Amino acid sequence: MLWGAGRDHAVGNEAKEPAVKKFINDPADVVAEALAGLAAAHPELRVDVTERYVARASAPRPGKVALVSGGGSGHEPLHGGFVGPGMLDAACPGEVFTSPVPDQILAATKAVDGGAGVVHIVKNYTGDVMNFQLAAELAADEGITVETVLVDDDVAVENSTWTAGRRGTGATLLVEKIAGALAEEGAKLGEVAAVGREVNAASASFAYALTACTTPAAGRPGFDLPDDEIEVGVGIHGEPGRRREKLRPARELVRSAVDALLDAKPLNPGDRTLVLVNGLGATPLLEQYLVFGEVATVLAERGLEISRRLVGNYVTSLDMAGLSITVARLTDEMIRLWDAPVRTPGLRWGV
Amino acid sequence: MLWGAGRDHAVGNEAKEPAVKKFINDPADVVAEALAGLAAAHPELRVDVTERYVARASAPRPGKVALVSGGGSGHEPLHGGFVGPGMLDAACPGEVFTSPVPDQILAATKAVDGGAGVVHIVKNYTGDVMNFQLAAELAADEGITVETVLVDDDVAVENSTWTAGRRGTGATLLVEKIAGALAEEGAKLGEVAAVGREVNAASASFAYALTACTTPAAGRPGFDLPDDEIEVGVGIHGEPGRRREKLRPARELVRSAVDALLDAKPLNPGDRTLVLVNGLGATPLLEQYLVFGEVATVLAERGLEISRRLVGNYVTSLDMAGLSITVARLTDEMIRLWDAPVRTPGLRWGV
Amino acid sequence: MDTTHLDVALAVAWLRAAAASVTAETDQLTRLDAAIGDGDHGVNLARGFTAVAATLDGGGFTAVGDVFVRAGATLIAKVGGASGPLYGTAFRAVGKALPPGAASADLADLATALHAGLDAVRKLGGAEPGDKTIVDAFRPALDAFEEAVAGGAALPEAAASAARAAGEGARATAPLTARKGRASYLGERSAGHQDPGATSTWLIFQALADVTAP
Amino acid sequence: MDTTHLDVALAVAWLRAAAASVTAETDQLTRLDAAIGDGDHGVNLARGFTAVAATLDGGGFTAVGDVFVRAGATLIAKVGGASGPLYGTAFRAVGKALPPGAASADLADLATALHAGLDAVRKLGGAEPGDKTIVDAFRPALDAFEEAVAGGAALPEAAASAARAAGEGARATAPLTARKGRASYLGERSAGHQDPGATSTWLIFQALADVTAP
Ligand SMILES: Nc1ncnc2c1ncn2[C@@H]1O[C@H](COP(=O)(O)OP(=O)(O)O)[C@@H](O)[C@H]1O
Ligand SMILES: Nc1ncnc2c1ncn2[C@@H]1O[C@H](COP(=O)(O)OP(=O)(O)O)[C@@H](O)[C@H]1O
Ligand SMILES: [Mg+2]
Ligand SMILES: [Mg+2]
Ligand SMILES: [Mg+2]
Ligand SMILES: [Mg+2]
Repeated sequence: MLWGAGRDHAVGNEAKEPAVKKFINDPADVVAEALAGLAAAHPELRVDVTERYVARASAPRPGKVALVSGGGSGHEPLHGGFVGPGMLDAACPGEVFTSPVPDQILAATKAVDGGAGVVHIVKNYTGDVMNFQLAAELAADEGITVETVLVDDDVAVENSTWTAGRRGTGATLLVEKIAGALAEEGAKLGEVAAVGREVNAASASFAYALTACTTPAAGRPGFDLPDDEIEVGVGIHGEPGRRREKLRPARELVRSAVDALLDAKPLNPGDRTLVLVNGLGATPLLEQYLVFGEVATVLAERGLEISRRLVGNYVTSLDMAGLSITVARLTDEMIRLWDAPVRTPGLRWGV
Repeated sequence: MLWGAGRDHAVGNEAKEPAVKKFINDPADVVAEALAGLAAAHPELRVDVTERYVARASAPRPGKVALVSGGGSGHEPLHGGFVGPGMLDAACPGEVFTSPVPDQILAATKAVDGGAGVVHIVKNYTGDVMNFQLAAELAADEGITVETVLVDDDVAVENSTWTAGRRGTGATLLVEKIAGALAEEGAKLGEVAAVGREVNAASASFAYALTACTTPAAGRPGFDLPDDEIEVGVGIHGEPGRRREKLRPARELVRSAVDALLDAKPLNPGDRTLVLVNGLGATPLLEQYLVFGEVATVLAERGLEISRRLVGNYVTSLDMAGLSITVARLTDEMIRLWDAPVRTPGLRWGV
Repeated sequence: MDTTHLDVALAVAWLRAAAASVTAETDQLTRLDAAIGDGDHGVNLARGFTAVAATLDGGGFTAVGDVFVRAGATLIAKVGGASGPLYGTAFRAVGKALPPGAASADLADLATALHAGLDAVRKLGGAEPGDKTIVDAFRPALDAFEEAVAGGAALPEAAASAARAAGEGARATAPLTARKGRASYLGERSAGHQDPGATSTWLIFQALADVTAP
Repeated sequence: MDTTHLDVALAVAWLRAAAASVTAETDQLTRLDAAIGDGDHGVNLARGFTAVAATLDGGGFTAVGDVFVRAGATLIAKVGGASGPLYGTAFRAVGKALPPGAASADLADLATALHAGLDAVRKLGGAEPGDKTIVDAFRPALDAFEEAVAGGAALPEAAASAARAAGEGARATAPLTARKGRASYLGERSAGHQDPGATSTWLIFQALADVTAP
């Protein structure tokens, strides 16, 4: 038996699976067809369905540092929905939950390079890191300077040289917004990358899942969860979390999550924070606001100020019922850049 | 047996239900606690948790026609998320899927009346209509002139004097945005109500569901759906649809929906339209964009122009996997008002 | 107990019993509503009648009509949905139709008042018999009550008769296709399910039968 | 068949067999990945190796090394995820380590080239043996291949031996706790599940055994 332990694996032909219950056509075409829809919906974006990238229609802007991000699809609006003035110059969507390939990242990088260098914003997953690294090498061959900002804010994962390290989750939005605002002002490559790294270092995230999500290719939930159990410390790729626990009231879950965040990245009374309560896909906004209220209560008890906040589905995991809480310590400069105008399909203010 | 047909109903004590799998505390407190969270997240709103309404912090504005809407909770961001400059002056959230009560609507109406009259935007459900009607009578007693705009855009329901008539769904957002923009400009009560009615008359919606949703009170999905079947012609309250059908590719579902829309409200080649592809809660944005692409293809075949578009979760039904498609025929004036600045938690541009 | 009149104490007892009954049956009402509506009828009425019971505790009523007016106003203020205004308006109409200021009502007065209640439901909701609504339990209950009273029955007997008729009316809604309320959106799919509102109407009449039972 | 050399035709046949195998086993690989990763490994490799097979059809290779370089480049361009760069870089390294321009490679050359492939995986991914990755099948396969060749075995026998060792290595990943890749996020929960990447490495070595089997 070469198909080993863990589940019962019958090799070979199996009963035909039922159709995947999603609003799609052929599961293999989901990303391309969704990109076509994005193109139809957003004339202000240039969507290259063949090369698989989304760029501002106006890119490149000579002299402006360009921001390129990307990752597997299934996290929408991240990343394609964050392309536009004040945020990204381009995004590379991979297949669902699969990092983009180097050619694609290179094509996007070349499409938006304005001669001032390109910042790659990369969530810390083995695949993303390797593909962006290969792309950066290819870009260097073509004379484009690339700085990489790695996002690894998920404190559910231990940060050890013996693991793949912490995952990039909710803080990606913060890095893209704040670094994007600085780039828009005409800052230099190193400065833009530096503020991105600073935001990442100042951010911590923690997530819970009530259900698994279903990828179009698999057609069934990635794991089964009893009615009264939740996954604690999940990422955004439908993988199980660090552990399974009994369901508890939102009040208690929030308290545990905030403890985990502050244990990993301690804050001091009086610190100003940005709080992102982020739905992973199937969690109603009603619950997200309820959770935000609980977070506000707990942070107030600790003497922390919530200076900026965001509630909604921003960094999602397809149709997972779950949510992540991100707390970032803010500087004056970060607040200024957060408040700067942004005009993207997924995040918009000030313009 | 007084508990009649349809399901097996054991009267009296039953086995204790498992805890409701949601990010909540006591199910009875969901709406109040979510409102507390909304208040914490949006200092620009005045949230009265006791009287149960959400208003602009700056309301009332003397001389401005005020817009008040409301309905059951569970449709977020509708309606509380659409309070702000350019859209609603106040919203009244009822219990989950339960229309608000007259006192609450009256309190909101009084809170935002600037002396120029108040428009009630009411989705056509028996409960909503009756409660808003009672509230309008109470408001009249206090000397406030109320005009009611009834929204009934859902063409899945036959419009007959022998039924409760068509439901109000996706077009509610359009009515609130466009009438809200006109009110912001200082138009009179009758004008604001008239444009709202015009938008409703020009709009048609149709929805599919892949799963039922789960209310906090019930704790289990409202209906069961086999793996390969969908509900066709659903509303936004978790009720089953007009009929059940086999799952089909998105391409075909979109074609049937557009047929239904254009049968009910015919359009002519060259007409300009607004298309809203609206997720009901658990449908990933990836699928919503894919569907938007299919809608664009079909409308192009019919010679219709998509002049404005919106894709996302705007008028939801808790955690239902499903989506609605709304097509509205636009006039120059509607386009101008649609483009006008709006600044609310759920919809924002131009400011 | 005076079996020919409804006084303040009995009116309060009736509404308390109704509150206990809809609360005990919350899940069942909700299930019926989940099948052809939005699954909130049980929770709606439990919330509303619990508030009614609480407001009656303060009591101090001298007129029996005021009990129902207060109950109706409370239902309107607390229930929402379709059933809140309908039941609320019905109870207010019942209360207002009872002899003003009277400490108790005789059975003819009560029949007249219940009639006013049914009329209020029909006026506000526009439902005809057979539309699969509250009316389909309320109307036969009222008919049975009037018939019993006309035949010289005392309150316990008339109430029991009304409750029986309400139950039969509620059950008879099962095969109907709804033409009012949310269930009407389902078209023919609403047939085969008992109407939640007609069922709660039965519970309310049954509560009167229970508190007057000898 | 010349059982002492790998020529262009055999290299192409190997990669085609690998493509057929990962395609046939897509669901199984995906299931393994769903348990401790994100459930895309099967689809990733099926997409990648199908593209490899397609690109080899155009053919016209004169040097056996070029077959692997092309295959590696195609995997890098089509797979994404962790396995795309890892397998892609590995095949490129294999191809580049084969004698430049040579139409075929002897078994010593092949062993050296496979060694370069493993080194490339380890350099790019940083995984140690026992980390529950591709390395845990690749390394024993290479050891077995080298041992067989050193013992004078011909290609069929060496390939069969390598495939057997890869399979054992893959199975042996089940009890391990992952320290690299997505599975590492699960901590100890990753134990008890066979590693998808090690399993696909076995499929690839098994494909070589299959196409060389007498
Ligand atoms: N127009 C109407 N006239 C009489 N009764 C109605 C009418 N519409 C609805 N109902 C009753 O209301 C019941 C549903 O009440 P409820 O679930 O509390 O409100 P909602 O439908 O707003 O969720 C239905 O079962 C029906 O008996
Ligand atoms: N650092 C690494 N070194 C070697 N192999 C790795 C490494 N990280 C992951 N892998 C392999 O990749 C496999 C997962 O591949 P795949 O599912 O295609 O990519 P992803 O994890 O990005 O979804 C794992 O089962 C493991 O064998
Ligand atoms: Mg992946
Ligand atoms: Mg309701
Ligand atoms: Mg209901
Ligand atoms: Mg994977």
